[in-house]
Amino acid sequence: MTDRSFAQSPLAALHIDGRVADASANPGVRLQERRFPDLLNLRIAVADHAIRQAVGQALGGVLPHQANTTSEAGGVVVCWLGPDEWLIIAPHGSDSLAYQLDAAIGGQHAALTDISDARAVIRLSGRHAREVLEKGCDLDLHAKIFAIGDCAQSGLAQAAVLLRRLADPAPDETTWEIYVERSFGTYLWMWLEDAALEYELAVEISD
Amino acid sequence: MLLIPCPWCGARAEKEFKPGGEAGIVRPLDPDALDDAAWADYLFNRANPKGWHRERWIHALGCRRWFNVERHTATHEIRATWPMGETSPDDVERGK
Amino acid sequence: MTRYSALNLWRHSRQGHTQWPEAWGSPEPKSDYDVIIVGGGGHGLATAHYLAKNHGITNVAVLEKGWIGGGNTGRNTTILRSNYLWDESAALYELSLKLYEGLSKDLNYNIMLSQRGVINLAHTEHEMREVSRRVNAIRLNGIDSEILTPEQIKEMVPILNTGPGGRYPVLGGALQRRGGVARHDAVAWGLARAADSRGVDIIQNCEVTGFNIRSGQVEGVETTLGPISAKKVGVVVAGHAGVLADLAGFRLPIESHPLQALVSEPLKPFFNVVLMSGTVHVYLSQSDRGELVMGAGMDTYNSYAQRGSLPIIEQMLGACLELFPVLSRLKVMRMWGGIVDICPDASPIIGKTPVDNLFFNCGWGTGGFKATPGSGYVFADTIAKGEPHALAAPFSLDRFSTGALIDEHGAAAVAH
Amino acid sequence: MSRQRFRIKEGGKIDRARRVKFRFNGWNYTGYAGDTLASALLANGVRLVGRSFKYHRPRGIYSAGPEEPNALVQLGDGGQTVPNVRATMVELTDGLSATSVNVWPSLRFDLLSINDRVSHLLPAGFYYKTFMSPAFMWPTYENWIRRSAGLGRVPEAPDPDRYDKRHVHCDVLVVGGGPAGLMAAQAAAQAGARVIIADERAQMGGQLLASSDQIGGQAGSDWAAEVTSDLATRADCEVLTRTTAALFGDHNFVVLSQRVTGHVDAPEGNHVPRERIWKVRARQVVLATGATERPLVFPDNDRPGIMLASAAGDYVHRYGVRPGRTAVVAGNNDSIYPLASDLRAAGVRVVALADARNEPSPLAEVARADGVEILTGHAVTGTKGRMRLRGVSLAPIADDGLVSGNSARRFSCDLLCVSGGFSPTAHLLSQAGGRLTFDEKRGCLVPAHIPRGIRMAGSANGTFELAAVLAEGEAAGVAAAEAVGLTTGALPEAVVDGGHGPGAVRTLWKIVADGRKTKQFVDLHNDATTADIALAAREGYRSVEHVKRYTTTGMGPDQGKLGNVNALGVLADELGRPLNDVGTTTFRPPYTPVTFGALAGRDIGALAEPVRTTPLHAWHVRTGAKFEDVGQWKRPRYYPRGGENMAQAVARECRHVRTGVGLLDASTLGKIELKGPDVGEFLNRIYSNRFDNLPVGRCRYGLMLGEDGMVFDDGVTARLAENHWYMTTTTGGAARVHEWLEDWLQCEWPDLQVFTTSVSAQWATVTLTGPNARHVLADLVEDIDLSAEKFPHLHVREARVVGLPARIFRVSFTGELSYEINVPARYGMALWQALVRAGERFDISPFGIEALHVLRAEKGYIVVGHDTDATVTPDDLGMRRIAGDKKDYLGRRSLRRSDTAQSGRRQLVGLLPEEFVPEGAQIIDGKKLKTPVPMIGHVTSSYISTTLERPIAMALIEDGRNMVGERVRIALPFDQRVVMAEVTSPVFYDPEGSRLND
Repeated sequence: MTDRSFAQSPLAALHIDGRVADASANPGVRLQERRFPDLLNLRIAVADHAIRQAVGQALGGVLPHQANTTSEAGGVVVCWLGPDEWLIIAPHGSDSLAYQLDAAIGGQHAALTDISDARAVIRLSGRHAREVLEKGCDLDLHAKIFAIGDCAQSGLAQAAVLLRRLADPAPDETTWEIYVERSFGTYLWMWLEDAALEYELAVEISD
Repeated sequence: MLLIPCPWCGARAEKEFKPGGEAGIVRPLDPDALDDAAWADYLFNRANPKGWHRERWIHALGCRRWFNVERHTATHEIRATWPMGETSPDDVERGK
Repeated sequence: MTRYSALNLWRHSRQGHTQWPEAWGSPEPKSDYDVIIVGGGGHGLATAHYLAKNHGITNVAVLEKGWIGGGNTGRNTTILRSNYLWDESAALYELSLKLYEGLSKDLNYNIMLSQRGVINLAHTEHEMREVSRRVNAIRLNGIDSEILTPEQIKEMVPILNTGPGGRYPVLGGALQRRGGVARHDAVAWGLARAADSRGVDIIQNCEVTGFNIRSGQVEGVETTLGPISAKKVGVVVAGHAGVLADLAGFRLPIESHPLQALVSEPLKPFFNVVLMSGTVHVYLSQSDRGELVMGAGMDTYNSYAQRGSLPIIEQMLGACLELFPVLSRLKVMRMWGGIVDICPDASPIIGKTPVDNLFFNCGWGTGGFKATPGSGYVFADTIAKGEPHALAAPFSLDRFSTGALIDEHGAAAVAH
Repeated sequence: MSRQRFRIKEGGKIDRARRVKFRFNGWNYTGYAGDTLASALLANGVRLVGRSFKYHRPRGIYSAGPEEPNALVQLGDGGQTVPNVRATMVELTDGLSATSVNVWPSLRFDLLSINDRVSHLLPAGFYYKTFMSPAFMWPTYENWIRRSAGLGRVPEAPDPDRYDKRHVHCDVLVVGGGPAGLMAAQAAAQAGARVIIADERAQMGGQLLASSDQIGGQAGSDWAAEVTSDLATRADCEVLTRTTAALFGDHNFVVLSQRVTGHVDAPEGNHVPRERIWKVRARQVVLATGATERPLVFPDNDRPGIMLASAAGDYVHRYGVRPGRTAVVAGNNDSIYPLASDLRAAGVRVVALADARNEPSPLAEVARADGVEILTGHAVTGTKGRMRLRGVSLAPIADDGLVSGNSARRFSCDLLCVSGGFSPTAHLLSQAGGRLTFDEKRGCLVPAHIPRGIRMAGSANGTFELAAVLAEGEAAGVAAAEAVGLTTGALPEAVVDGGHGPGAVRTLWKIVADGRKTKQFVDLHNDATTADIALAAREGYRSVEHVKRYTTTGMGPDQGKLGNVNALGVLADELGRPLNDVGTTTFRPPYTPVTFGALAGRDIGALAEPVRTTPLHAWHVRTGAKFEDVGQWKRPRYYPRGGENMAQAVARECRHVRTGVGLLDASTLGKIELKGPDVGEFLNRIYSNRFDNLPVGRCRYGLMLGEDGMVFDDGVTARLAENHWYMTTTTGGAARVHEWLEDWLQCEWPDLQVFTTSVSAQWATVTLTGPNARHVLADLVEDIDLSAEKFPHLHVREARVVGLPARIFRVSFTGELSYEINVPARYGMALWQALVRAGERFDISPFGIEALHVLRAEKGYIVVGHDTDATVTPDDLGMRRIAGDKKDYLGRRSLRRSDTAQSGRRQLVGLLPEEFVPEGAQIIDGKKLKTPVPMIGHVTSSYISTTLERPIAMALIEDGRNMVGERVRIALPFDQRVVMAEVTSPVFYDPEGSRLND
């Protein structure tokens, strides 16, 4: 295990913690970097039900087969990315998960790839969180259409993203996680700050 | 701006997609057997109808799957989309 | 033909301008012509004009399905230049620019040629390298072209954002001083009037619905006004070449795409060159009426609808404001799309087809307007003699079989 | 400061408690909150507001809405000035300042009004007929034309304001907040639909705000306010005022443009956008866009004081303004009768009402009872007054529009209200692909084809009577809701009082007044007259598009909202054909002009395009690196020390690599993992060379070709395990190559068991290169033996470097011993700093891509896109050996085409020029620089080689490989000279490769 203190998050250059001080008292939007989740990209051929089942079991449930949905078990979230592709999101340090999944695949044709360092993850919440996303994203984010637990890949501003809707923190608030290619992270954060300005913005300490 | 029904993800905005030209162009199994003109036909010549057109699109910002689209090139109406390798709903109906 | 001149304008003003003759006639089609030109756009009308003028062939009909000049001739951003990389293209476009330089006089119709200079910006080292290669080649081909420093560009275009910290720094650019703009409608109308005066029949609202082909040889066309026979048929239908080829029974290496453009509300003169930037996909000039005329990238899918997608426009205006921040409060007055025929190598196809005596001139992509008289000149020659004009020969259809493509992707204002 | 002499004592939707000060052409005025600039000017008695485009004729306020052709002003100063704003659409704010456009030196004394005097020399298209000789004078003429054209001025400073965009989705979008739109929105919302209703004005209500019509016993405007507030309280209903639907795109995509600030009660705050674009994707659209009143075309129909009848009603009812003291009302339909009464009620003396129809209207009684003189079968045949209207002539009109006899009667007045009937506002329908047809009875173009998913309601549909309008609106809302699967009950029936509509219209396209040198304007904005249209038709410009372009009718900022239909009618008369044969022009978006800034949104400045940076970026910045833009990436170009310039820094960096050790951030390389049993076979097809025989632990350079045989990317691919491969691509090719692979896997070879996953961002890549590279790395690496025997060139190892999990590739792009060390991106900085520390004793130096280019050029290594363009084959690059002929691969067949296979193509060679030559310089055939000069190739790369202490270059030259040893000429056309160069192999340095194999 490498010393975590060496590690730099994708948004390290922004010195996000230094921005916390400027926070508005009554923010309509809150931004936060989610640092170092474990991310595994998984691919299994559409017809390979057996492997899919085995991997699903190893994850403590089933792989979501419905487009743009997620499943969650034991703190591990699996997002549907495509008919043969998933993103597994686990808390930092879930190293054994990859071994378990490898074992479940057992040398058959599938691809499990660690992409924990390939994404910046931004959490966006608040009364106006949805409006901020709507400024740069074509998806229909209405609560009835994009339900809690849903996910979707799309474009946000000029970046490709995976959006995931988390539980509402308050009755009139929504929370979203945005996964974006690491090198676009700084750009997207700056964009979100700019888009959120009219609603008053608070930057929160990264978790 | 088109609204394209991805066979997997449902209707999404055109911005998420990229077109790939005429559908159903199959790479010759034995390119050496073709003369230059036949090879050029595969390589460059394309149906370019003003009307219904079968074409390939990829849901580039979504599930990254290629699929087929039948679209009218004058009205932009989309009649059907179906996954790569499957038969179009139209052809299924006609028993092709 | 009544000559157009200031004196005649004054004379006619005394009769309240009620005695001006028709600029061109509206004849019924004859049953038979030496040559039928399908397509009454700039290229088709230029072909007819040069058939009559250079080759004495006047038993010619131009068949136009709508109104002349109504296709891409009337929908482009009117830019003229001949700064192409490869010898073959440079020769063709330079012929065209030279013809443009004498066209108002030749046609006795003011096409409002304005040689105010065309600047291509370079924003990266890679683009500077391309600029250098292109300008060197163009100069050696005897065509005017210069490399500009950012300071020189700033002097010519003071409102250009060349400050530090710009997302798209201006590292330099290329300038063709003889490049510029012309009034697009006037080009079509002037050519029509000149061709008409030499006896060419210009027949509008006459759509070609088929070709009469016997033993591999074209003998005429079917139209909405009935069949018309002809010894030779030349097809010049930008945007619809694929459709006509289909009627003639062959396929072309062409896809038709929408290319969008827009104009702003009219403003007092503030911008006196044509400016293009390939990196950020925008090109613009200010018309004599004061409108800013702008073009952008091409929509990437096949379409015959004369409209495109909003993201192209949004991207173009973002790029425009990055280059010219002071234009932010201007307004888009009108936007539209033209249909452009795109060849794999971004060069046109001129010449023979698999059908004898049937000639095609197509695939001009985004560059058709600037080629109008040159295209007509070499196409008329090709039709008249039955063999490609020397400047047209490299652009024959068989280059797609031999592989002798003329890759001009870098030459367009927009990367395809 | 003048008093508001024309303000009515009571009434209007303005807030009389709030006075607003403003300036116009340097004079101070006051108005009220709720005024537009136009209404406030009228309230102050200002009639002359602008000059026309071509003849610079005096013009006044003609309308009360977005169709305004005359009252265009320049708003504000400096960076916040806005050109060409319609005074009718500007809401008055305190301190607002406006000036007339296109006047010089002043509005009253405009020198270019000379154009009006010489207008006989300036008919439509006059410029096509003249200015041709002498040719050298044309630029002077052109300059004169340009300066007299144009309207407002471009701002002098960048725009300080913000603009915003938002995507929204809804079940039903209702465009237009008049009676039909409000009913439609109400019906759809009641069914539970997600509804957006947008109206371009400050308040919902449309014509209800400009009339005395009643609904359900209350004033129409009160009814509208009630419905609006009900809609606004619903959760899934968005009510947008000051919001114009500008563009109707494919599949019910509608662009709305909202003015967020610029009015009295605008939201406050620094970050509030000035305008917001709403990009609406609606399942159903109801177009309740209303109708625009048509002007009448008669001699001198453009004087200040002439306005649309509906506009006069608007000013009276909405703004409490009397648009004049003494009025004549003229029209061809019923709408002028209630107006006459309304004007009277407002204190305007109505001296005459001219109804072009011969049959008296049933509504005439009220007006007559009010003492208005009613002249049936009469029309306006002339007007008087230059800077403002002084009087009009009314005369009986025959069926063909001819003035019958000398029976004109003159009336003194300062206001003439005209109504030529109503044109449904069908711009959006037309943009959506709908079609119109002329309805003789209703005297207007009505929808004939309505595309699916769109419904028309109210006067936009040619339905003008208020009761019918409301019913149609409701029906449209219900139908739209049902179309998205919702059911709805009926709304309570609304009883209507008033709202008669125009009744039967007598279409009268123009007044034929013979022998008079007056102008009859069809397009007020562009000064196009009936004579212009007649001239166009006479000269053969008969297609409606030709007429439009020849006369410029409809091409001004008002998009022909007022003039287009009249122009069609005049043309139809001229050609003697029915209007439907003449056809209509296509309405191009936007419906009203939209700001550049709004459409650009926040994609400007620092956010114009993403700036992509590597995990090491902060270090480069700290160290003072100079960056180069490579696509969206910022890559260090060089790292100057002290006062070094680029050449000095690059030379030093090169020396470090050749003699010591250097460090390069190569993180931008594309990286793709490939897994599966068929990867070897797949790569065989993708790359020109063979890969299936690559042993585990090895890597190999490969060329990728398009199917046209041309090189499009290159890179090194490693086999990490039997079924696990790792491909690298060029920086620019990363996304393209991944898409290329997936394209072939998904569409052509789905039988191949291969998965690809992009890991470009997963790994930070650091290249450690130079003779001392091994020594530096040896201190940090665990687990593996770095010796040349155990870890030779073109091998890959997994190891730990400073405790970090790493993949190390022995590949070299510099020609020196090199290690490409990959670690998870989060540790990139830790690795880099460790290498810098460990390298200190070897005087390690970071180097940028400029030095890298010099080093690779010394070795003859190509950069795709730099030494190649889209015309270069492997053989052209001298790489035939890695374009084998044994197996099939993408592009292979194309290499056999007759032209592609011929000898003597342009081939890559090295050059030893006598002095440095610029990249892009052409190599010429022959000695002379007399144009055209035959060219045989060009310089692709050119550097001063520090190692060789001389300039070197790479070039593509015709038959170049057969010219090795010969001397060629490189042209420098700007200096009118040539530089000689010797053709060599492109490998200048260490051709045996002993250093990289070390």
